[in-house]
Amino acid sequence: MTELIGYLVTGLGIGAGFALVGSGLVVTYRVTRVVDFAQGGFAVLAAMLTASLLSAGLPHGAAETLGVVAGAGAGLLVGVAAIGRPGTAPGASLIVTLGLGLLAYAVEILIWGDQPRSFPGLGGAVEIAGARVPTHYLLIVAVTGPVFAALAVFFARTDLGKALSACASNPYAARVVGIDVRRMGLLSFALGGALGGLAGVLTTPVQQVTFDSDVALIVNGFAAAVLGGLTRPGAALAGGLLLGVAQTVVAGYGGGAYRLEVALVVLLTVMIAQGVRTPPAQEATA
Amino acid sequence: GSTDPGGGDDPIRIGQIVSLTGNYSPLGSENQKSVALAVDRINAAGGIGGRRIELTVRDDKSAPDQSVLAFNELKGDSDAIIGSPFSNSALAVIPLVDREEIPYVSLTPADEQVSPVHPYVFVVPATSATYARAALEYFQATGVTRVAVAYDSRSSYAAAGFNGLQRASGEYGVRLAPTEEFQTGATEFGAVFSHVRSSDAQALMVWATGAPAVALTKQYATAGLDIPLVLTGAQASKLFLDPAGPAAEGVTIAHSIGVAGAALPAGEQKTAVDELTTAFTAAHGYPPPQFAQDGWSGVQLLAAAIEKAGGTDRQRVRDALEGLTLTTPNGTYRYSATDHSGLTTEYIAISTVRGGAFVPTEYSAARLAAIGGR
Amino acid sequence: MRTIWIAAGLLALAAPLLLPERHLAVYVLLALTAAVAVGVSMLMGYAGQVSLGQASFYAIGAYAAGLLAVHGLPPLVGLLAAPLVAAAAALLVGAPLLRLRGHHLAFATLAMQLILLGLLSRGEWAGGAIGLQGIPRFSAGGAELRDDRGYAYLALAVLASVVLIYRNVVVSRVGRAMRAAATGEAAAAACGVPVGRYRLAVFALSAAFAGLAGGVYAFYLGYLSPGSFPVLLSIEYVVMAAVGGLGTIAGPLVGATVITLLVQALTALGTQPGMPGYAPAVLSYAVYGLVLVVAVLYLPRGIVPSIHSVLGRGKR
Amino acid sequence: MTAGATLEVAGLARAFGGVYAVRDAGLTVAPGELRAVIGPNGAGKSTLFALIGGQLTADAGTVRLDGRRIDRLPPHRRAGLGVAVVFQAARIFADLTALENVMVGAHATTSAGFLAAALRLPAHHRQERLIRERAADCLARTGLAEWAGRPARELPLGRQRALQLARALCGRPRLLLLDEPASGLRAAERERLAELVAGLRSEGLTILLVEHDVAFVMRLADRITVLDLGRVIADGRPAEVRADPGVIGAYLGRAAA
Amino acid sequence: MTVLEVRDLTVRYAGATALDGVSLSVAAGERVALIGANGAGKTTLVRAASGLVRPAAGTVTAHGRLAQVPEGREVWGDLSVDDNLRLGGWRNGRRGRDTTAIYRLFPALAELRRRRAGTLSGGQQQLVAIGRALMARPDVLIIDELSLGLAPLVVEEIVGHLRTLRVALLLIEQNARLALDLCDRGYVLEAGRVVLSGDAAGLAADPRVVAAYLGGHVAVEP
Ligand SMILES: Nc1ncnc2c1ncn2[C@@H]1O[C@H](COP(=O)(O)OP(=O)(O)OP(=O)(O)O)[C@@H](O)[C@H]1O
Ligand SMILES: Nc1ncnc2c1ncn2[C@@H]1O[C@H](COP(=O)(O)OP(=O)(O)OP(=O)(O)O)[C@@H](O)[C@H]1O
Ligand SMILES: CC(C)C[C@H](N)C(=O)O
Ligand SMILES: [Mg+2]
Ligand SMILES: [Mg+2]
Repeated sequence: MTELIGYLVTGLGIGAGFALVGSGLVVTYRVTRVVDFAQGGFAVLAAMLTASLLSAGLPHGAAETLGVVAGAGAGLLVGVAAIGRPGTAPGASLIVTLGLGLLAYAVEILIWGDQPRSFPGLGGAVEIAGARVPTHYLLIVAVTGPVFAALAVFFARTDLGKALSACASNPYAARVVGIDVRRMGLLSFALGGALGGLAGVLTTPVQQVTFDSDVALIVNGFAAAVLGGLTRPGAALAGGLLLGVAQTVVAGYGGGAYRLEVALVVLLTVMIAQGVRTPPAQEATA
Repeated sequence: GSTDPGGGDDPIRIGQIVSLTGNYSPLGSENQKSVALAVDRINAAGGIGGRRIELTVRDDKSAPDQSVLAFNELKGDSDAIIGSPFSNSALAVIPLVDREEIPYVSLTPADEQVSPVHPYVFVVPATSATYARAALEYFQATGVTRVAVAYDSRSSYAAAGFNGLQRASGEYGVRLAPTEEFQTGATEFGAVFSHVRSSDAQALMVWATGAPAVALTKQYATAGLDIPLVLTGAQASKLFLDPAGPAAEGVTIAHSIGVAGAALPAGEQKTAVDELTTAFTAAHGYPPPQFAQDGWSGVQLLAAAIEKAGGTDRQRVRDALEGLTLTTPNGTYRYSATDHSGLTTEYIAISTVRGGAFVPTEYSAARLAAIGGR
Repeated sequence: MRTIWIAAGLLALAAPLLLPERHLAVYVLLALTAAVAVGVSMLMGYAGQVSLGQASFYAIGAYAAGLLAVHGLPPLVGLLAAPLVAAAAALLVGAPLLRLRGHHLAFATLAMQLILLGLLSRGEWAGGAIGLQGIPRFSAGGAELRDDRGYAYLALAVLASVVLIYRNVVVSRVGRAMRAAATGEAAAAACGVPVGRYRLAVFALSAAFAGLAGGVYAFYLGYLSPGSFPVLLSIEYVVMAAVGGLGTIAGPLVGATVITLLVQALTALGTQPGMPGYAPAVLSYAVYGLVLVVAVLYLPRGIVPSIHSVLGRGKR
Repeated sequence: MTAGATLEVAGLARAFGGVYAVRDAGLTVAPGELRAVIGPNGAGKSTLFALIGGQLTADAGTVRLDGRRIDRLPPHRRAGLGVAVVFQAARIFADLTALENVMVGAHATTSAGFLAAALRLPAHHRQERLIRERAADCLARTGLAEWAGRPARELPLGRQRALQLARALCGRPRLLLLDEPASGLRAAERERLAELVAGLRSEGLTILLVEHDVAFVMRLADRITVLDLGRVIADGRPAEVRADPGVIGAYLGRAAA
Repeated sequence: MTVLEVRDLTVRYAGATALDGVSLSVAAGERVALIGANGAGKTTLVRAASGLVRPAAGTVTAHGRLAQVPEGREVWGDLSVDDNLRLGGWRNGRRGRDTTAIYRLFPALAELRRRRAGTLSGGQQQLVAIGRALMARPDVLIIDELSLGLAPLVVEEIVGHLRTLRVALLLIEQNARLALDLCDRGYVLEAGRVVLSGDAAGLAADPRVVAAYLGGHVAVEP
């Protein structure tokens, strides 16, 4: 029982990390229909920068914040390239983000080299119902919760959030009513960059970053986000947590070698079950 | 390939297949730096038998088929080839090495390269099985009989190491339990720790390369387990120490003796280590990691064999390698017709990390003191 | 148009004789890559399905051929089995996965590949993480293919048959139906197109293409491991198809060629003597990345359609 | 053309999130009859069509074609039995040419498969010729011959609607469902459409027509069924329906006056 | 005062000329009909007027706020009816996004306010599109296909509303008789050129218009 609680809590911790990476994807996709494959790169960039700033003597908090801001800035730059040219199709933009992700490798290697880095987070462990959980996971959960709540409120309750969603739902109509679709898109890229940066800054202390860590980040983030069709932050959170908990529980009961596979199968099953409820040929009739 | 046994002005052409991009680039870049460094030094000292070494480098992008491409490009005009740090890349070219009959010095430890013996393939790092045996010797000597093992089931290095432990543990009276598998991408190891906690294991040995080893170490520090954490040569460098930070303090690591050069008695072995350490530190500003020792040693082995063969005739170089005894920073190699890996457990030291440095354990300190070289 | 195809065909036929031996490996791998990219292009450009896991079928074909050959069956049997096993695997996983659409499907195929890699690296029967060694060279009727030239022609034959089938299918009744279903599933179904079955059939056909190429790969390399089929490989196929131009026959061929040769050139350049240590990485990432960005922004529909419109014939 | 089919719909119901879009709807259409279905926006007309065409499945009730139950069949099987649909929104295959769009319409009545295509078997060539001829006929019949080679996305709205009809006809249907075929058409096109529909009916095809252009409906329909809130509220000859006060109040308004 | 002025407008799509030197104007409070066969270029004109396609030549000048009901409705299927309406007032700032007036105008929409617009029937969506355009509180309202998919009763109602609104209107409508009845002036577009223009009554009586546009179509019988 104690063990199970331990697995659940740590599962929520790593799941929250996945969800956070996914949230950046969701925000950008929801507004532009572009899957931003540079998303993992924002996390890497923010983490690398934070590590450098910390070792240069900047206090915690300030360094992390600057990392996140850098993520937002990088997001904006990627956005300019990916959707700045009018008429770039989402598929083409996706490849642009892929290309920029590679370009980022070069920049990161030039600045930070190809060796792994990390920086300390919250140290120590706490006991929860007898289970030891590294404290840092609780920090990840504690940040992720409010971030997702804020995202949900932002998209569901504010006109700006709705206008952002309208851009992807029907860009033509958005332009008709005077929404600047390109500006909104850039905003979403910046926001996505910030969220990606936050993910990197929060998860690195329990792991490490290398310039190419973005691949693992994006795979997990994509897995989390896709559960809600890449458009629903809430579903991305659910997806991330499901993925995280499935992994720790599977590992806990002896399937460490297959933890990712089992988690993916669980996620796929949920998705297929969802998909079956809305059969393809039965779209809206109007 | 054409060879010129007589010497003359023809350069000696060595090809290097190395992972400069992709997953294994952190290893490959160290390989490459040290190979280049060794070559430069030999050339600066007048080459081998008056012939300069000309190095041609090809990136395998951490991918086996790219390694084959690189091999095909190099084989025509190379007298010998130094191989990739990625085991899969190395294994992919071995059939080609067999066919082309070109001396091939591998910088990755997978046992499959040397058992069975391939006539032209020689391995530089101690193999995974050798590491496993060295760890078992250490456990036996320190009275540890129950060892928990966790390994990255996706890494061929780790899988081979685990197999090596399993095969030999009986000989050393060590019981392996629990045995845990994880994946290269794993970021959280609570389950491993919780299984170990509820066992009677006296040590936890972990086989992994790169990211998972760092994450595991960091979490181990807060896991509240008070048995030693034992890692392998893949962690014997700043590639591990830097990202792991304070969490690495107190961790036990089995590594090549070169990493613990300071503890060696004066002698040929120490000289070999110091030579690399001085040169590498001067060139790159930090002490040579394990992967740099491998690259450097690889060049030295080849150079010695070419010298001994009196030229670059491929078969004669191969024969020379097979009979070679040479001390490099990694230890004294004794290649033979049946042993193309050359190193024994003698050249693996067991250290603990203290103050960010590898400090030999008592057990190792005694053994190191006995190493002279050759 | 026709003349370009004939010229390209002749060039492909002559190249193995003209190229120096050491460059033939590039030729072989390029032809195999192109064959996989053709399948991806068919899926994406004509059937509207994105696969981020196409390398799994490449791997399945390779392992099928490799395992059969290692266990003593004639290599020819292995090679013929490769596309069949890959297609069968596609049917098996496709039945549930193809209920998904768009990005869900893209993710599902990616997950499929990760799962496959996991199974392979844990499967003793497949050589595990260390891989499958000792695959014999390809032989048929007593003649063994030893040198790269032979493999170059084998790979070319595979590519040619894949392209031919691809073209024939695309411009046929079923091809039209699948293109229709890609833009309007409900309308296609209302026309009598069994959309689900067709999606599955196209998926299996593209898997067969990849599997066949994988079979040749197995014999050519003689060694297989899960690490040889990373997810990035799958993404690269998608990039090749897109850069070459979706919805065209020549697109995947051009895309595969351009990208493979670019990568090769960058590798060669980055490892020139005198380049700084970071040059290979920085060059190949930066230039490859930039070329992708620029190509996509300035040739948004891909190379082949852009050439077409420059030549003033907008039609395929 | 093959003879029209009998359509019998009974007790048909379909709800969305608890609200019925179609509820206990029933109607019988004789072979060769042109039946109009009218009713306010949101009355359930398109939903009814979707239930017949198979785009939606019914919660309750039956749909029979010549006595055979088709309500559980997937849409492509219904198409195979001769049900053709012209959707309310122009659902064309935007990337295909106009000719190709229409050729897809022949799918249900042809059979060359993947193997025939991949290997270019004689069956492939034979059918390809047949399909092409039929499609060209249908294009000509709907006045689209000059657009044959243009990608469908470039056709103006009116032409896209015509293209949907041509595509439906290419499948040689026995029951044709037309959902607002005249919307967006100008007088001249509307006239041409009316003549075409009248022609199809005189060939014996069974037709179900939804249309808000009352004049168009009155002129063409043999009988009219009126839906409101998912139920049939009236059914009869055009003149009867037009005079029905319930229908006037719910739908026709001044148009009936 | 002119609120919309189109001068010598030429628009081309990939080579084909859709509009060829079209000029027209709409004065404040005036209702203007734009009549033309399918494919004449009416929608193209609307797109150019709202800056959604770039003209090859000519100018469009709007004095004041311009809103449009696009052809094909173009609602946001994923958003609720209420959100669709609110965003219609995007340019007006927060306070300009109150939707109550629209629900008063179209009570049918009030019941649907929480529904996702994508699930509405065709006619219901058309109401949303009109309501959304009115939310902008425009000086000129362009409607591309007013009655498309609407039940006769609803058309009647909307036309009634439009008569009372004091907004300038550029109306494209399949039912030319209805359009000319509602509007003050009209233009006839053929193959991308204005071939006739004048006051509505005059056009309705012009034999060329009667023959080509008023002929068969008698949706609203007098
Ligand atoms: N997918 C759906 N989800 C929820 N409600 C739906 C869905 N499809 C249709 N409806 C509702 O069902 C009712 C009937 O819709 P339907 O499209 O059948 O109307 P209709 O009679 O064709 O109207 P119109 O004349 O405006 O086209 C409407 O209230 C509509 O909003
Ligand atoms: N995206 C496009 N690409 C190419 N041609 C186009 C495009 N859109 C419209 N056209 C062409 O421009 C011309 C004018 O089209 P437009 O849609 O403006 O006509 P319309 O008068 O609105 O017709 P309708 O009454 O059918 O709505 C048509 O010939 C059409 O084929
Ligand atoms: C760290 C190294 C010893 C790892 C090894 N080269 C491998 O291929 O996995
Ligand atoms: Mg309808
Ligand atoms: Mg129009």
